[in-house]
Amino acid sequence: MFKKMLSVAAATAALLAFQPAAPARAADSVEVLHWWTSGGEAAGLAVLKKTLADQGVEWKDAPVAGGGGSGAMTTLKARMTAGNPPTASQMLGYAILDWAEAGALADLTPIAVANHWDSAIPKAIQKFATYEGKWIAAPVNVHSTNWIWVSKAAMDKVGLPAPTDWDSLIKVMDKAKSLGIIPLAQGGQAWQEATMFDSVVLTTGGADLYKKAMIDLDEGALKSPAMHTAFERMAKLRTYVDPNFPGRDWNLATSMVIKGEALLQVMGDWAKGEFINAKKEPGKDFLCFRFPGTQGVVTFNADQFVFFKHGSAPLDAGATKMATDIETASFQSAFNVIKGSAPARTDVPDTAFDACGKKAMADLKDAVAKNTLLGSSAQGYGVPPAIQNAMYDVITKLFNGQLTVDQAFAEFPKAIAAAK
Amino acid sequence: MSGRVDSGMAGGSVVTKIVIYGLLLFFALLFLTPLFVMLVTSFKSLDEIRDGNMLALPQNFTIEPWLKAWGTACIGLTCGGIKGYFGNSIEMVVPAVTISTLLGALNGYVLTKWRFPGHKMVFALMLFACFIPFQAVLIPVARVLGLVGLSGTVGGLIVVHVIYGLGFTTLFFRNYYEAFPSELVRAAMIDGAGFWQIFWRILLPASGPIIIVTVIFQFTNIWNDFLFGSSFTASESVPMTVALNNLVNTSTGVKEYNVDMAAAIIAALPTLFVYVVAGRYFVRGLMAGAVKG
Amino acid sequence: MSTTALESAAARRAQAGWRDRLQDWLPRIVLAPSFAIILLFVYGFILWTVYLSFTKSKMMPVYKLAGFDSYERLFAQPSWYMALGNIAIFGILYVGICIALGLLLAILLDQKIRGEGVLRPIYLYPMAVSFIVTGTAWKWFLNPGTGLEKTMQDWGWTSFHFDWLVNTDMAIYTIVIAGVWQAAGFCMAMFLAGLRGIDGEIMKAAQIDGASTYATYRRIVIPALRPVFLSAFIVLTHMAIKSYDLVIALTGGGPGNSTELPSTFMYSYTFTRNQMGVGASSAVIMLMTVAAIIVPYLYSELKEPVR
Amino acid sequence: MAFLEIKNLQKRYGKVDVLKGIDLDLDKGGFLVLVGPSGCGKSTLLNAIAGLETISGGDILIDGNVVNDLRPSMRDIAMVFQSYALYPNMTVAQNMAFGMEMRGVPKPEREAAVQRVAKLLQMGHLLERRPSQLSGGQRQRVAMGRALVRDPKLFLFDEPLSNLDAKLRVDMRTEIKKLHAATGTTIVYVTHDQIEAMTLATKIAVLRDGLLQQVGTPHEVYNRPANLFVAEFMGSPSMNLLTAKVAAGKGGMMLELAREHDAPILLRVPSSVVQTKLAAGQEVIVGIRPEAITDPDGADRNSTLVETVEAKVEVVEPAGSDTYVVTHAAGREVIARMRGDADVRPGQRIPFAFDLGRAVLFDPKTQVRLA
Repeated sequence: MFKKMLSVAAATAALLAFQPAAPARAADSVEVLHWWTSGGEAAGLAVLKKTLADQGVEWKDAPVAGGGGSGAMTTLKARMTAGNPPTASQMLGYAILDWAEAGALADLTPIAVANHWDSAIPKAIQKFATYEGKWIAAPVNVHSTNWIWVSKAAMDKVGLPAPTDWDSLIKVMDKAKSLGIIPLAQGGQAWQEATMFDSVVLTTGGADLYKKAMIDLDEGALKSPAMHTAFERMAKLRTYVDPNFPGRDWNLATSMVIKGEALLQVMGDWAKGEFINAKKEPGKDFLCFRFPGTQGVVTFNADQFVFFKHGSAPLDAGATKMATDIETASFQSAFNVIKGSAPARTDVPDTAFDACGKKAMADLKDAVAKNTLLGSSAQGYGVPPAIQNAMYDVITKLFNGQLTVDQAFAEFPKAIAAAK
Repeated sequence: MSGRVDSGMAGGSVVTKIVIYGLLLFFALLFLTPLFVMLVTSFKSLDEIRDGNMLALPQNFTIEPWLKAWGTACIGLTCGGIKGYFGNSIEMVVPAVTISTLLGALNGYVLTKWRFPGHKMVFALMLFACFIPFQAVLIPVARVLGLVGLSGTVGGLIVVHVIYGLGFTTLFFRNYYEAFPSELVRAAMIDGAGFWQIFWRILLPASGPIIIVTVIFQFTNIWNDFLFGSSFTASESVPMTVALNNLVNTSTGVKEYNVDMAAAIIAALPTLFVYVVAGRYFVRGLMAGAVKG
Repeated sequence: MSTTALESAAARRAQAGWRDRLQDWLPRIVLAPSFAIILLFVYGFILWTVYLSFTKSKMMPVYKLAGFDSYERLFAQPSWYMALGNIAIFGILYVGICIALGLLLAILLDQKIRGEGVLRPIYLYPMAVSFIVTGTAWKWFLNPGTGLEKTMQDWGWTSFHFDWLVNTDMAIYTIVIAGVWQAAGFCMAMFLAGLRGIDGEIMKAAQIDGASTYATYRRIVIPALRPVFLSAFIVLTHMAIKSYDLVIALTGGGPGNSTELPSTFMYSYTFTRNQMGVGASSAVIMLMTVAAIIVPYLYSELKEPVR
Repeated sequence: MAFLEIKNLQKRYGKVDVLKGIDLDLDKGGFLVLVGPSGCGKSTLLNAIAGLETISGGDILIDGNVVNDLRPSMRDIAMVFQSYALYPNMTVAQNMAFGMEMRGVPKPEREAAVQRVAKLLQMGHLLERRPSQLSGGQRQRVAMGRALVRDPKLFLFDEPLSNLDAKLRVDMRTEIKKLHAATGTTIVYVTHDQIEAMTLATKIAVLRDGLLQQVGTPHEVYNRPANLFVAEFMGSPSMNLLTAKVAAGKGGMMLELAREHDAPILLRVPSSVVQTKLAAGQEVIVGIRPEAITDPDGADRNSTLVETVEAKVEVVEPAGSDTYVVTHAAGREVIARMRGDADVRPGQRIPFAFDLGRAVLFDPKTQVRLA
């Protein structure tokens, strides 16, 4: 009896002590955590899957959709804690740096050096793909968020030239309002309102103010009169939105523009997919402009892939192939044509892209040259998540009438400070 | 035992009847509206959804969304619809429900028929476990699963569901067995039955109603769980809800509402089936003990 | 008389062999794994959370104590107060209305109704359906532009207004509506079970005593349902506290932060905002609140004299 | 040696003493009835014998073996419960065979035993039914069958008839009595019904608050109750207990019972008491059963101690075979049992015959019977 108990105890101890070593996975398979589960994004990723399959690498899909990746990040945390991370994960902005700081990410520098990532990928994006001089992420694309999407039919009715600055935007929207068209189709979720706020700050104070206030969180800039103006303009924009916007998904707002119920929507370039899906043609049925007054500047959101360390073993063959493939021109082109974004590499030929895509790529190059490629704070490329969400809190409360302009202006720096 | 007031209604006045049926039907319609919306939407084309009234019947009736949801919709990069995930969910739900119900029954049995000093404290501690928010335990659970090598497996998910279901299953069975005559247990003891024989031969065969309640409760909760399912499974073994979530949630893609709705209804069919078929026994089971304080 | 069939008295069974002693300990051995696991997975992790709430954990747990920093941050968040206020409104209305509606439906269904077999599952089914998608249907239904308001106005009732979903002051009530829809049927089932368990003769006696139907229910039936009220209260409270899907699917916490609940707050701080310490402190406050509600109930269960 | 021996048995629940040192024995083939008001500890005592309750002190011996620490199944006993405790999911036959099954008795043997007992109890036609399909009486029969089928050393009955209606109860009582006579089994039987106790027992043990009050044959307990409690508890209507004063009279000591608005009743000292132990002026309680107070015609002609006293009738309760007549003495109601056809009306003054040969005296202080 006693012996038996001893052996049971020993077995239990052995079980508890068992530390899963690097899970034995075939060298030629990759498990990828991502939140691209539908439509164009999944189709884009399928290109990568196929590319890898051709090289004999099996793709194990681990999608967790929802909340702009927050579901996937929760899953990642759980799996990381359990000591069972996937091979690679889609990741955005500051989260990459946080994971790098935690020492969880594999070093991609050898691959990057061999494939000249350094020269091809814009510095602004590299800031989020490197940590302490090492490459830790492979950027896939650049989404630009300071776009407006306009219904051609509604614009024709309005009969005014395309807006190029704040005042002309207001004129256009006033005209639309008088014609009974909803001037601004807006989705009612904090991230959408914040995305618009990025553009409003840009158009109000230019790249300089945006950089200082929304990225560097400079106290002086945050409390500057220009920021007050930005909040005033946010409140002004609110008056052009129909009353039923709260909670509305972005694609429903897009569909208002598609149907001509609404004049325009402020949204990232992924909105294009909705138009294409509704069989609308750029230039003929809908128009895409930079947010008036932000021409020459690109606020971006770049999807990247990170690879996880598994013990002290070097990156295995499958992961190496995947990281390499992501940064090939052919994949970047094929993927982004489908996804509607611009390639993260600026040396990819634009031949396969449509009009809006070509424009996006040209704008990107231009912004890189002018050093006006800026991370979108609303998309997690300006500030860490805690601050990003603190900003959301104030912006959404202002836009939903829970705060006045003055209150929001006063609250904004406070909320940011509290989240630091 | 129903028909309580009809003697009081003195032949059942027509007005009272109308009020009763009116109220019941009113609420029934109210309760059915979301299901109705989901159903009609699932038979519409996307254009019709975009343009039309959500309550309107489909003008161009199509079962395309259902076929797509079942067999061809893309969930992540695998475009096989949600049919493949039924297996995963069932593989997880059946053992989890069985084990948690059985353990609940055993716990209830011990806590009522084999009491020991401190049994009430033990029960109270187990009951309070029902109230723990799952978000708060996600990280440590992941750690423990990782330590015992169950991370990312269906087994791990089953273990987690069993653990966090124990509070309720124990509560249900304890309340049921509390009312179960102890004389039967005594009789069995004199007849020479031991701990296990009494449980298997006497109590468990008499536990039909409460087993139904517990199974329904656990089945619904576990089938519909998303948080644990998405956190503790790896790629191929994700349960239905995670697949459904991947299908309906999109960050920068097009929402196919008709397919979403069809998929949601398909995903809910097992639980709907359980409620509709076992509903009568559900009330009977609750009556038999679960509602006692 | 004790209901205990056989109290343990291992010591007194000295002459019996170890087999007998094992028999005596068997019940406890059977219960032990469940109990041990609960101790670890519930109470161990509660302690872990409490510990974490005194650290500055951000993305992942760190174990360096930092005093009340997290709590100070927590109570400096306006949205935390919003969440607390909302759980009070939501909790009271949700539990109250579910119980009231559940009781009403149960009483109505208990009147020898034709088609009870059809109606009952209709009231019950919402419990069976995941809110991940039902939420979308509700969102359309409650949105003035697509749902009830539009439908009513299309049908000619142009003055009809129902814009709670998009109204920061009223949005929390739409969460209540959807929550009640989901859980009222379950309450109904519990009350129906309770009603069926009441001795019919008591009702007859009351009616012979001249009590009206209303008085019979109010004075006789409802008091007899007290245990059901308690059970329903426990089940609903636990659901109210855990409500998460509901808010995410319906409003995502908005408009603004007007439908923030502690559960969404906790999730967002722990996982989205990478302020795990603050998330843990909110979880601790939540657990303390739950304990304040549940422990008195458990205590009343416990102090019931040994029969 | 006695078949069942209980020595100084004690049982405590926490601080509450339920059994405070019980000594009892029963011979093989005996029928011991434990009787007493609810809460007296009789069921606890039975459960202790069964092994369903552990004991806090003392010993229990069955057939010479100490069984204190044996589990119920090892004591070779069978028990019939108040609620019958039939397993609802088994047929009658399965119910009866369960105990043997648990003991590993081979199937053919089990079936034979079930058939034998079913025949004995005339319930062969019930064997395939489930308990829910049986009437109360049938269930009771099955419960007995289940006990009988195992042929144990000792049968325990825990108020087995209390859930039956009056007529069935009488029938089953007779049935049990016949069964006991036919099988010669040893039985311990708990009831709160003293008539059951009287009719069934070969030995009655009266319990109160965890203490034995009296153990004896039904005749002893009924006619020579050890104390006031037993006197009042046994018998229905219960014994008249009247306070009296001892007075010196012509032929020795007399008992004087005061009456309102009437002369005191003077009675001779009952034959159960030694006269010389009484002192004049001493207070005693006279216990006399209603059947010992009759109309003069109905008095026992063999008794030498019949006293006739006139008293006013207050209430008359005809009960068919008898008529109970109520009068007043010593500040209490006195019930007399007269013939069924006695022509008595309230308000009449009639003679009452007191048969002091069947009366007993108690000490009011100690409550113990005087001898």
